[in-house]
Amino acid sequence: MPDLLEATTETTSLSYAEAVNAALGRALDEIPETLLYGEDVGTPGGVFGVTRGLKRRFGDRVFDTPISESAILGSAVGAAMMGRRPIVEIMWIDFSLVALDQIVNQLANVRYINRGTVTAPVVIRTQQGMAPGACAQHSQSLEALFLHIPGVRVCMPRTAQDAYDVLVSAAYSDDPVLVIENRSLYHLGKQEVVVGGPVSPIGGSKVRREGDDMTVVTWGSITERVLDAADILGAEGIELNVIEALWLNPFDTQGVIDSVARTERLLVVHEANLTGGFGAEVLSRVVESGVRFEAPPKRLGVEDLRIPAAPSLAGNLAPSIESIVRAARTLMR
Amino acid sequence: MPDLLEATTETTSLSYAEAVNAALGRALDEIPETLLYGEDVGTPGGVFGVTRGLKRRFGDRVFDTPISESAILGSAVGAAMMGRRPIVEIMWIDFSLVALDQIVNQLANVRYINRGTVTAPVVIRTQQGMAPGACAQHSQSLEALFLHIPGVRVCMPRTAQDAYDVLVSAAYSDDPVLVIENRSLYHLGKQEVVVGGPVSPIGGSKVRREGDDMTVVTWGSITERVLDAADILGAEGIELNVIEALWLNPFDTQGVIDSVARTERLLVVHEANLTGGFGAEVLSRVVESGVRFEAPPKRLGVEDLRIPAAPSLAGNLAPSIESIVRAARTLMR
Amino acid sequence: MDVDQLIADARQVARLRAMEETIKELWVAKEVVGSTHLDIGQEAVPVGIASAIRREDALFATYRGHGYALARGVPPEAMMGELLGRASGINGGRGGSAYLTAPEYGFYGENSIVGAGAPIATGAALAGRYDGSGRVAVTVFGDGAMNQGSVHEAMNFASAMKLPVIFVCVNNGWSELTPINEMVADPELFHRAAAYAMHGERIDGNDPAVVRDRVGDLVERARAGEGPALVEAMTARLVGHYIGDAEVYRRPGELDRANQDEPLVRLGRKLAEHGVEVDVIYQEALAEMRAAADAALANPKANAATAKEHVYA
Amino acid sequence: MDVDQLIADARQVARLRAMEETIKELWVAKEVVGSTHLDIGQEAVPVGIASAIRREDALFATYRGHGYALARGVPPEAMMGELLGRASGINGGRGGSAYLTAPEYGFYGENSIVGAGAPIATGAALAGRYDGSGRVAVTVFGDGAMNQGSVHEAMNFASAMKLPVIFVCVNNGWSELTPINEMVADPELFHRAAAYAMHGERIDGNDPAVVRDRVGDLVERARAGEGPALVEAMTARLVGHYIGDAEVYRRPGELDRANQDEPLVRLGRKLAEHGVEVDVIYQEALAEMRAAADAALANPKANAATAKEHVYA
Ligand SMILES: Cc1ncc(C[n+]2csc(CCOP(=O)(O)OP(=O)(O)O)c2C)c(N)n1
Ligand SMILES: Cc1ncc(C[n+]2csc(CCOP(=O)(O)OP(=O)(O)O)c2C)c(N)n1
Ligand SMILES: [Mg+2]
Ligand SMILES: [Mg+2]
Repeated sequence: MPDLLEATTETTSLSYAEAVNAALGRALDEIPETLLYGEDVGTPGGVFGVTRGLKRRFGDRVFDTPISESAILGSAVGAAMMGRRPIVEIMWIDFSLVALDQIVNQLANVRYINRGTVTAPVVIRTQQGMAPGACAQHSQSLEALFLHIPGVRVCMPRTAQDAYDVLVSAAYSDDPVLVIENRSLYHLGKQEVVVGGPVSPIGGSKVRREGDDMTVVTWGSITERVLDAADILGAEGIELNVIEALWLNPFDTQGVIDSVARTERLLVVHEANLTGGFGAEVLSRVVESGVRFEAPPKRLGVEDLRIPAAPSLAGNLAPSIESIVRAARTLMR
Repeated sequence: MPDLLEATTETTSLSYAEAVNAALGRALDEIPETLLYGEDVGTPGGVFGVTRGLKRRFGDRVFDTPISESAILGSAVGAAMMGRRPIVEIMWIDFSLVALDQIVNQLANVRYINRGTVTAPVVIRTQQGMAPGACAQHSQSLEALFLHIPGVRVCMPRTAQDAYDVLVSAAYSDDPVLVIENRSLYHLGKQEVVVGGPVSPIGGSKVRREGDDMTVVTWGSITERVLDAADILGAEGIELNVIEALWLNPFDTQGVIDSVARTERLLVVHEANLTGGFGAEVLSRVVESGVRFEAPPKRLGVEDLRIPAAPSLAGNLAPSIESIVRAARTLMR
Repeated sequence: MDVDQLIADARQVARLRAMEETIKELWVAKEVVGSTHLDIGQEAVPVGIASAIRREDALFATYRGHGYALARGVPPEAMMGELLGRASGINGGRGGSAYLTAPEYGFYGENSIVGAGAPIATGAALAGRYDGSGRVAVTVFGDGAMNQGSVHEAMNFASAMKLPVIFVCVNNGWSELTPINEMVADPELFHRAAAYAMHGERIDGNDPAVVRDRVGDLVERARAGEGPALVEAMTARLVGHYIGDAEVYRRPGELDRANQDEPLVRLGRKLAEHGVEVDVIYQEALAEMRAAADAALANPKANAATAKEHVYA
Repeated sequence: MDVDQLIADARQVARLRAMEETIKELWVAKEVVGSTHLDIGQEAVPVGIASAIRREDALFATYRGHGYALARGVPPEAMMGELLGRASGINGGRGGSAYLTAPEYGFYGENSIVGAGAPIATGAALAGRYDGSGRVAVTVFGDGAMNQGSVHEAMNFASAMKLPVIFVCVNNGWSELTPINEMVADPELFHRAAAYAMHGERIDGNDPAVVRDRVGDLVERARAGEGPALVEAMTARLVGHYIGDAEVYRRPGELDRANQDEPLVRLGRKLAEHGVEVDVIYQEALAEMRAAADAALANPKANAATAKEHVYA
């Protein structure tokens, strides 16, 4: 990591998409080895407009590719082994499944087999999540698949600031990093974002609300619902300690355990399917630590379903503000 | 499911590979819609010899394919939608990653989108696990990936009898089923196997050892080590209740909870990586049930690693008899 | 050509067009939500194919597949219902715009994963080997899909096994926002058929009669056991990749010629020679589709309580 | 041809052969464990390629890749150590027989996933666009790999971007236990290059000089910016797919001609004309490899305590 501690910072008003764009621009600017490519990423500026203007600014280092996820990911592995630092886009996390080999069997092994002498610092940007009308092939939350794969870091930013920060950290990291964004967040409106400044190492979580009654661990866009639920519960005198796990690998296990040690209650909320979701891992780590519980910990997620397109069908499948409130109340009993 | 309750049974001496072969032969024999195909599966009888003789017996319904996992799996989905019942082989579970889309985004959705009017009863046979000298791309235990995918059943037989039984059940099931075998078990020697007889519905676990002191849940070949550890602990007066989860989806949650309600201790042991492994799911379900624990439950698995080829490096990465004994003793304190 | 056939084709093209235009209106009105990909300008392909294949044949399309379903015979109201998330939709709202399916009409579905339908169609053809149906499978995908590994695997598999699959590549020049010609070294995509010793040809994809004739020939050839084929149907997408696409990537005037060459305008010119006004046909179709939309809108939304059914047997 | 060159080629082919034979002995002795794929009979390909490329070029192979590493310059003892699971192995035992790598020698590794090396090599070539190295990437895979989606994607990607990648398909007639000719409609696999508007040719894969000349030409052509190429090198695997393969799938006498046409026998015939005995060269090579094996065996096994290092930075 270069000495950027003295880099100047600036606060500016950016949408989530613009914050991602700013981070990409910074990486391309500061790290000459950075490449940026993927389907529609170059000239058109991305199907969600996230990479707009970057090709004009950085020329050949930013380009479009065929619809060939294995070639995109595989070439990123090869280019990284030769010293480039590719940032590639997989337009939807669902599409990673046509080329998962290149992540799991290839990318994740490079450093290990080479005992660190050759590495593959690839950043894979993707996005996931439900959205009204989206079909079963465009709605999955698949972070758990990647979190079972040693060798690949995973993060899931929700705020514009976090989107900027994690991507800059990822670009500077020597580990492969999967950054899971969310298309519903890209154009929600402007937020104040501090750009520039020192590069944080990867990892870490954020306490979004202080509280002593219950620890709630969550990540991704559903954090909004957790915070809304926390407001409702706060009005009832139930104070949640809401931890947003910005980084899922590495995961801030100690931060969560410390919180539960205080609250003695744990709720984990995610948008992914419940069975085999990362919530199980969080719950297990805390329970294994031997910390005391006042009530059995609990997970909320989608109840192991394919996702239907119709909003009336899909609308209530992910944890809602109400279901979070209900679960929390039950835990308090 | 046809009326086979009166089918005659026979006890015979079979290796695990032969038991799989017998189940395949039975499916091809009894269910005219069955097809059997994959790389080297037909004429050569499979790279592990598992499908030997079936092409000769069943002709065109058994055949070899190009090295094209997407075409193998995708064609199985299409053929199944038209009324066939394909049993296809993916030679190593690691190779499923070049074509995971066809399982997760395609196969798993057929019944759901069609509201049951069209289904895709595909059986995918594969095998996994560590073996001396096997490289990082041929050593993974990836069941957790599939267990996070609603719509696909998953089982993992260890004994020759179970290999026969689960495969027959899978062939008769109207759900897609992933059968995860283990190449280390194929040719270990003969076991008594009851063939023929009624077809069990999918699902279920087996209590391999009765005991009151601790519940141990495990699956796959590592069950052998758990049972060896149980012998050692038994000699010390620690009696393990060993549950082998033959079927992981559907999982016998209630059976495990009932056992823990009695033993008040839980250890889950698997060969997969610890983080995000299905052990987390098992632990979470039991803990969420609110059952009482005398000691915090615990998981054992590989410590989140890529798998090196050298036996001296890989030999001690999966839970060993010793590490299981140690973990159990710690839980008893 | 026979004027009755011209009229029949125009009617079908008009129905597909009117359905898409109606869907667009519903989308603008926020009744249809989410990514919606219209086939406007490309209707000759589904119309031609649907009139070339038999009841027992299996048709597979992409997210841009509303017209394929309609051409196969799915009632407009069931289509509209599906896009509107109604219980009365062809899949009760589960498929939606981009993943609907209608096996009872020989339409084995849209697919929202680029290229994924090709291996599945290959399996449908494979099944025909055993079930005596004589089925031919037709799988339709875009130019961009030619670069996806699964399409390659499917073509080789089908050709090595001589399976009756017709691979129809609808070349509209664009893969989302990127021109196909920059993503391949040889833009004549049908040349790739030779890699699999498979018949390949490029056809005018804006004329339903051409599509019917050529696809029909190849379908019957495949049915006769002579193996698969690749057809590259040249056409243009006259609208955005999805509704709402700002189309910033278009060169100025890019669509001028295409707008004169599109199936409905072309059929209109031919019909005019016979004194038939295509606009009358179109207005009729539009009325049909708007009525279907109204009927669908009057139906109840898909019932949330049913969302968890049918994951397993 | 110059006798010195013949001798040099024979020496390299003999070294690769002797290494494989020694590995086989070690496997029978249970010193090497697990799936081990020998390149016996196919050595002219690695020898020819390695002598055609430059230091800065990047070579990628498959699990049948021991010879590629050796030809690139990896010391025999480091190879043996790797297969024997020694700390002194080129990857300290982490790669093993089927996944070893030696970037410091321009060998970017074996790969045990069929076809997966092709996109990675494409990325190595892509990197050359930016780093001024002039690097050409050469990726080697088998006939069976031609049917894998990732190889298709890599070829299209490389050709569309005119990247300097040479795709070398080693056609030994078999994909594990299945004959390639039954898995494709056109067994002349180099024809597939045309699908990508890429140069393709079939060459004699049993003659190091032919391989060197043809691959050399294409490598320099690629380096000059004229894009990728596909070379189909015809050869025969004289042994099982892996050690222990019973080879039940062979037709009787199948290898009779191949045994007369294999690189070492061929070179032996040519050298005999110059009065040089190839067996002397082979015995020398065998002595070198056995000494390397002995040296490796004397080294300590890879230390279990290190197994958890280097998963992350
Ligand atoms: C495997 C995969 N990669 C990427 C996408 C995103 N995507 C959806 S449509 C599309 C463009 C497809 O272009 P083409 O095949 O020409 O079809 P068209 O949209 O023009 O009909 C892309 C890249 C996807 N759905 N699936
Ligand atoms: C994706 C994938 N599918 C299947 C396999 C199993 N497999 C290993 S080698 C092989 C045959 C490859 O044949 P070919 O490409 O001709 O190479 P050869 O072994 O003849 O050198 C197969 C099917 C694999 N390793 N990876
Ligand atoms: Mg297109
Ligand atoms: Mg071969």
